[in-house]
Amino acid sequence: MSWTVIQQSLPNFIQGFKLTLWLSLVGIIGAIIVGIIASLVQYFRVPVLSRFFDIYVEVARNTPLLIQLFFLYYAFPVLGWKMSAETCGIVGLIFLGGAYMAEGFTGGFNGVSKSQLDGGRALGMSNLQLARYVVFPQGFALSMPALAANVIFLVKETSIFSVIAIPELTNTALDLIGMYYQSNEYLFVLVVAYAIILIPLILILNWLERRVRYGTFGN
Amino acid sequence: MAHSGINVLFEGTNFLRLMGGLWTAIWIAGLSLILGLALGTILGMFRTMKSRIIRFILRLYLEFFRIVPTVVLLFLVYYILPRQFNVNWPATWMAVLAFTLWVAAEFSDIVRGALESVPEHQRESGLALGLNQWQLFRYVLLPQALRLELPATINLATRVIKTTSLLLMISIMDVINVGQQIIEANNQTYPTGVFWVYGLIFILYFIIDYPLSKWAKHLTAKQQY
Amino acid sequence: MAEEILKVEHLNKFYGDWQALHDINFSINKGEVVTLLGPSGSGKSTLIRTLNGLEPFKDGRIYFHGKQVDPNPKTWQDLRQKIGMVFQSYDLFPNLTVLDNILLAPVKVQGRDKAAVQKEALELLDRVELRNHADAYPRELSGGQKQRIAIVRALAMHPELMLFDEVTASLDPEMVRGVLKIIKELSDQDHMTMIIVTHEMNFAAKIADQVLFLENGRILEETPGQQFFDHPQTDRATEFLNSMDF
Amino acid sequence: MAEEILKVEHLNKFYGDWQALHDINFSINKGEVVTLLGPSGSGKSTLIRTLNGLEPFKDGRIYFHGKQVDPNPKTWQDLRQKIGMVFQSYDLFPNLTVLDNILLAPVKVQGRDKAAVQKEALELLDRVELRNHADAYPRELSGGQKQRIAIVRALAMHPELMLFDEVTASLDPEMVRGVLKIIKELSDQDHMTMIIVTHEMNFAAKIADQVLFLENGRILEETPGQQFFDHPQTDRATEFLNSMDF
Amino acid sequence: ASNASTVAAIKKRGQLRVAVFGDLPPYGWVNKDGKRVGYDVELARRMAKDLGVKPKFVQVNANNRVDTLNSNKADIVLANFTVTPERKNAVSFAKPYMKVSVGVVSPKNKKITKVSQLKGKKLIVTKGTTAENYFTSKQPGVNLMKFDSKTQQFNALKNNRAAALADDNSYLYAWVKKNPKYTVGIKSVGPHQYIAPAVKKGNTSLLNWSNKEITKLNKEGFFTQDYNHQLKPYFGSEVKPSDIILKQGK
Ligand SMILES: Nc1ncnc2c1ncn2[C@@H]1O[C@H](COP(=O)(O)OP(=O)(O)OP(=O)(O)O)[C@@H](O)[C@H]1O
Ligand SMILES: Nc1ncnc2c1ncn2[C@@H]1O[C@H](COP(=O)(O)OP(=O)(O)OP(=O)(O)O)[C@@H](O)[C@H]1O
Ligand SMILES: [Mg+2]
Ligand SMILES: [Mg+2]
Repeated sequence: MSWTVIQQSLPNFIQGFKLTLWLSLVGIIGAIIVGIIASLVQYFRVPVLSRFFDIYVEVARNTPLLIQLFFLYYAFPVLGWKMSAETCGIVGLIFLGGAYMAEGFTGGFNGVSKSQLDGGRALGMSNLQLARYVVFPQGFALSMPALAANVIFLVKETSIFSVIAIPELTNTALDLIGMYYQSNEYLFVLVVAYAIILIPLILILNWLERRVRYGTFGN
Repeated sequence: MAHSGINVLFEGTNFLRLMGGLWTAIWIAGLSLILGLALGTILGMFRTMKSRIIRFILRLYLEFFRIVPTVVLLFLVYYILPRQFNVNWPATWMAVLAFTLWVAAEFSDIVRGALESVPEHQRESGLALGLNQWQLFRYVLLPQALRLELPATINLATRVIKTTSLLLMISIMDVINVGQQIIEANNQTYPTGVFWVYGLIFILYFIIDYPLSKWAKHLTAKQQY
Repeated sequence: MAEEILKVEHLNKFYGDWQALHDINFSINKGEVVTLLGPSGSGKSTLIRTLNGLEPFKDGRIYFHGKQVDPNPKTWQDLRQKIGMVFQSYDLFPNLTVLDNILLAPVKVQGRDKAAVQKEALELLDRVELRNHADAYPRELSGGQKQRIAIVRALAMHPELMLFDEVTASLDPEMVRGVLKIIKELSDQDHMTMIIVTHEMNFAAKIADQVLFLENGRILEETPGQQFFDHPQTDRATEFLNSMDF
Repeated sequence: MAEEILKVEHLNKFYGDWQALHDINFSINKGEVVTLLGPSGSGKSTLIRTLNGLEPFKDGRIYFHGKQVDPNPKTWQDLRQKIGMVFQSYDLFPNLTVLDNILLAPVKVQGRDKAAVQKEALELLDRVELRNHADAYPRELSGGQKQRIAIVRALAMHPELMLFDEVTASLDPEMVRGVLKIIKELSDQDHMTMIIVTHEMNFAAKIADQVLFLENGRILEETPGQQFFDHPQTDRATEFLNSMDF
Repeated sequence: ASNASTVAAIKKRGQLRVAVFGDLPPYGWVNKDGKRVGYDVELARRMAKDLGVKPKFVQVNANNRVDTLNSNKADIVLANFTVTPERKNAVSFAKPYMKVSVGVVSPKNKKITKVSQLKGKKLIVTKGTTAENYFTSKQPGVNLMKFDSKTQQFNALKNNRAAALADDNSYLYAWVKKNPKYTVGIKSVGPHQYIAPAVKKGNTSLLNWSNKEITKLNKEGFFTQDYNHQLKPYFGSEVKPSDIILKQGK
């Protein structure tokens, strides 16, 4: 293991690091938004739309991101629909992540106990009020563990962006290995870089999960 | 337009070759799952033991696999093992190794969770009947845990299958790699081949994973009577 | 003659193919307390939930103040502001304080003035001896306290009819008394009209103006309160009463 | 003089720094029924669990048949074959049929002949009127049925002492009776030695030879059965008994 | 296991493990019948034959050619591997069997003819190629898009994801013949270089054998045959054998 090799590679890795962070951030926020919309639509069984989201969730969850990206990046242009690599990556991440998030939120919403719903109804709440004051706050808290797991999962999935030439962390490492052949050093930096992103993230998410749970249910 | 391009799939032995590639992915996934589940069960049992050191080490093991993306894991095994440890297996076996260790890590957590979620009073009533620790584990905890963990295990299996799509990164002739060869070889005759080949692979993965995740959902729903 | 608040006619209720309630007929007048008794699974909860629109029904009619209830979600939602209900499960919202639990429906659903409702809520809390818990979260309360809050929460809507479904069934024996006391006061002091499902026979004997005894989804007998406990009309009711004390 | 089965001397039990049981002393003779009464949180469960080794204790001594119990897991595991216990939660193993639930411990732990145990198990099932449910799974049974099976399961070990911790507390009122009837029979017909925690005062009054009244982890009074219910010695016990019926 | 790739070991095993491309017509690829063919592949088969063993192909991408050797996955790389000073530090090259330099291909209607035209524009390369190395170190003003495989890079070019694509001119010639809308606007940038077989550092046994083998094959004109079989059908008229292969015969 050579420190000079590592040092020389740092500027490249920092670029990749920033890109990984940025793409994850945008992808995850997008996925959460899509997930919330999809799960609310599914929860209230909105006609037609909920059917559409059912299909979307199944397709997105049951196919690999890599193939989704290949499709977006290499196959879509054949149909005359072209997006930049970054856009493809983000769209892919949101496509996949939205489905995972939807699953998580749906699980949370369904976990709100029937007696809570009855309690709300018995107070004369409309469906919208029920959603706003009962289902959403409690369901969201219940889905925190799934949400946290999905966030971690999506950050890691950005490593696959490498296949569509987005110079994020993994791509940077592979590229450097291809040019200078110091695979030990580059892979080491790569693992460390992911640890730097993910360890604090895991800790923050754990903390947040406990806070939200406690704030809502007191345990 | 794209309509004629579908024939690229049936040109020569293309379809068979794609199926062969799919088979490679499937047997790697299957074997890794079998090995990983076995190892994961043992590790999961250890993780409910009292020894803090063992629990800590196994926790570290799990967290490592939580942090490192699977692609990176494949590269680690592929590049580092042969050079640092002189392990010199074909890439497919390297993949099996990487996947097995990953599955074992994830599964150990599932097993631990399931063992811990067997209600405390089940453990106590076993004790009250005079069962010893092993009998308690064998007749009470494990059978209940196995039932509880089945959906999560199936979901893990679908993830492993999806992750086989990364095998092309370490030059394994999986379905995507074969697909790329076919796209390249038929570039001129079928300019839209890329659409159909990736489309087929997309559908193939869906056909394998969809029934599995449906099954897992069904089981989960059943468990929440 | 006393004013009729609620009347049920020929009510039949199905779960799928299975009939849970058979031809239910009864009515309740202002200030009256009706107690539903019967073995487990006899349909008491089903009936009381149907009266609050939580369970849909196909056959039969329900009248509220003499006006037939059109069984659609909107009508029920409005009606539920006049019919309060408390359940066995502590159904306070865990993410809101006691006071917010009480204020939510009057303010958001009925659109009443928050300050006014708050003043009233505190008075009600006083009455159930829980004023100093106004800012607590449900998790900080015992089961008995939670049920008392649930009753206050329902009362804050100014209901004309209260429905209680085994509100003491999940409570520690020593907690039961405080909750029942409040319900008794509601009857004695406020002359609240109430339909009560309970397994506390002593309590039922003291409070019931009228007893409906159910079995297998049918009303087996409808008897004035004390009379039911002294001389039940049917053998089944006699047997039931005997089984209730060891 | 009657044979002493169990004796407890100066038992203190801590959860962390907090003392759950204070200087507990009592003994139980063969054929005797001791009932533990007291408000929620007074330490009844803690005490009865300690007697079965489910809770470790530091201070004090427990004697079984006059022999001091060495409080290590192995001793307890052997002893538990002689001390049966039934809990509030239906604790049948959900993955085994009723019969397998009963056979598990006698066959695997005690190593007895399976055919013989099975014959006996079926007789016991007959006695609790559940023979035709031998091949059912716990989930197919009602709560009352499950508790009756749990009692049979403990009896199949041929215990010399039975511990019951609020076995009817989660049951529907009508189910309670069947379970209590069996426990009463165990006392009347089999002269089983038993320690019983219960909130059913009528039942306790009928079955208890001796009552231990606990509060805050202390035995406040130890009084022969009927005497406790007619003339409790302490004010706290009087108050407790009053609170139990409305 | 470090000397598992000596000539003796290969003969004992009965297998020569050769790292080749799988998606690079006409050098190393899999044809419609699923058979490995190409200029490199034909050379591989011949070398195996001369060793008296069977060839076993290990498919690689440009960026894992070195590691395939170092991690003992292959005995020899015959994957259009250009000799560069950096690579010499990592592996041992035998005598070259081909000439090459980096070329740039672009659409005919937006032809790129000078490197200066690429300033600020996107250029496609494959990771671990000499083209990547050259543009990274010598032309920092060009925005590189780096891909893993040849399939991916050419598909990206066809999807107009960049102004041009840089790679070894040797297969750009072949590619434009199949894709007539494109042309090799810059035939050669950077230094003229050579392609040679590579073995793991320290494997002198196989290195010496390969050197002798290449000399022998040059003498008997093997590469002319190989060129005619594998390359000629894929090249347009503008390419001559002498652009690609070294001097043949005595
Ligand atoms: N959602 C439902 N779907 C199908 N059957 C139901 C449903 N809810 C209740 N039942 C059935 O309807 C019958 C009456 O149930 P209900 O809960 O009204 O009884 P209950 O008299 O309130 O009993 P308990 O005293 O145990 O509360 C029971 O047989 C029950 O199994
Ligand atoms: N595992 C534990 N850790 C800490 N404190 C405990 C634990 N188990 C019980 N306690 C405490 O010990 C005290 C006695 O509890 P115990 O369960 O013995 O009461 P109980 O008399 O059985 O009450 P109940 O009638 O509600 O069953 C309570 O204050 C309880 O909170
Ligand atoms: Mg009910
Ligand atoms: Mg207790």
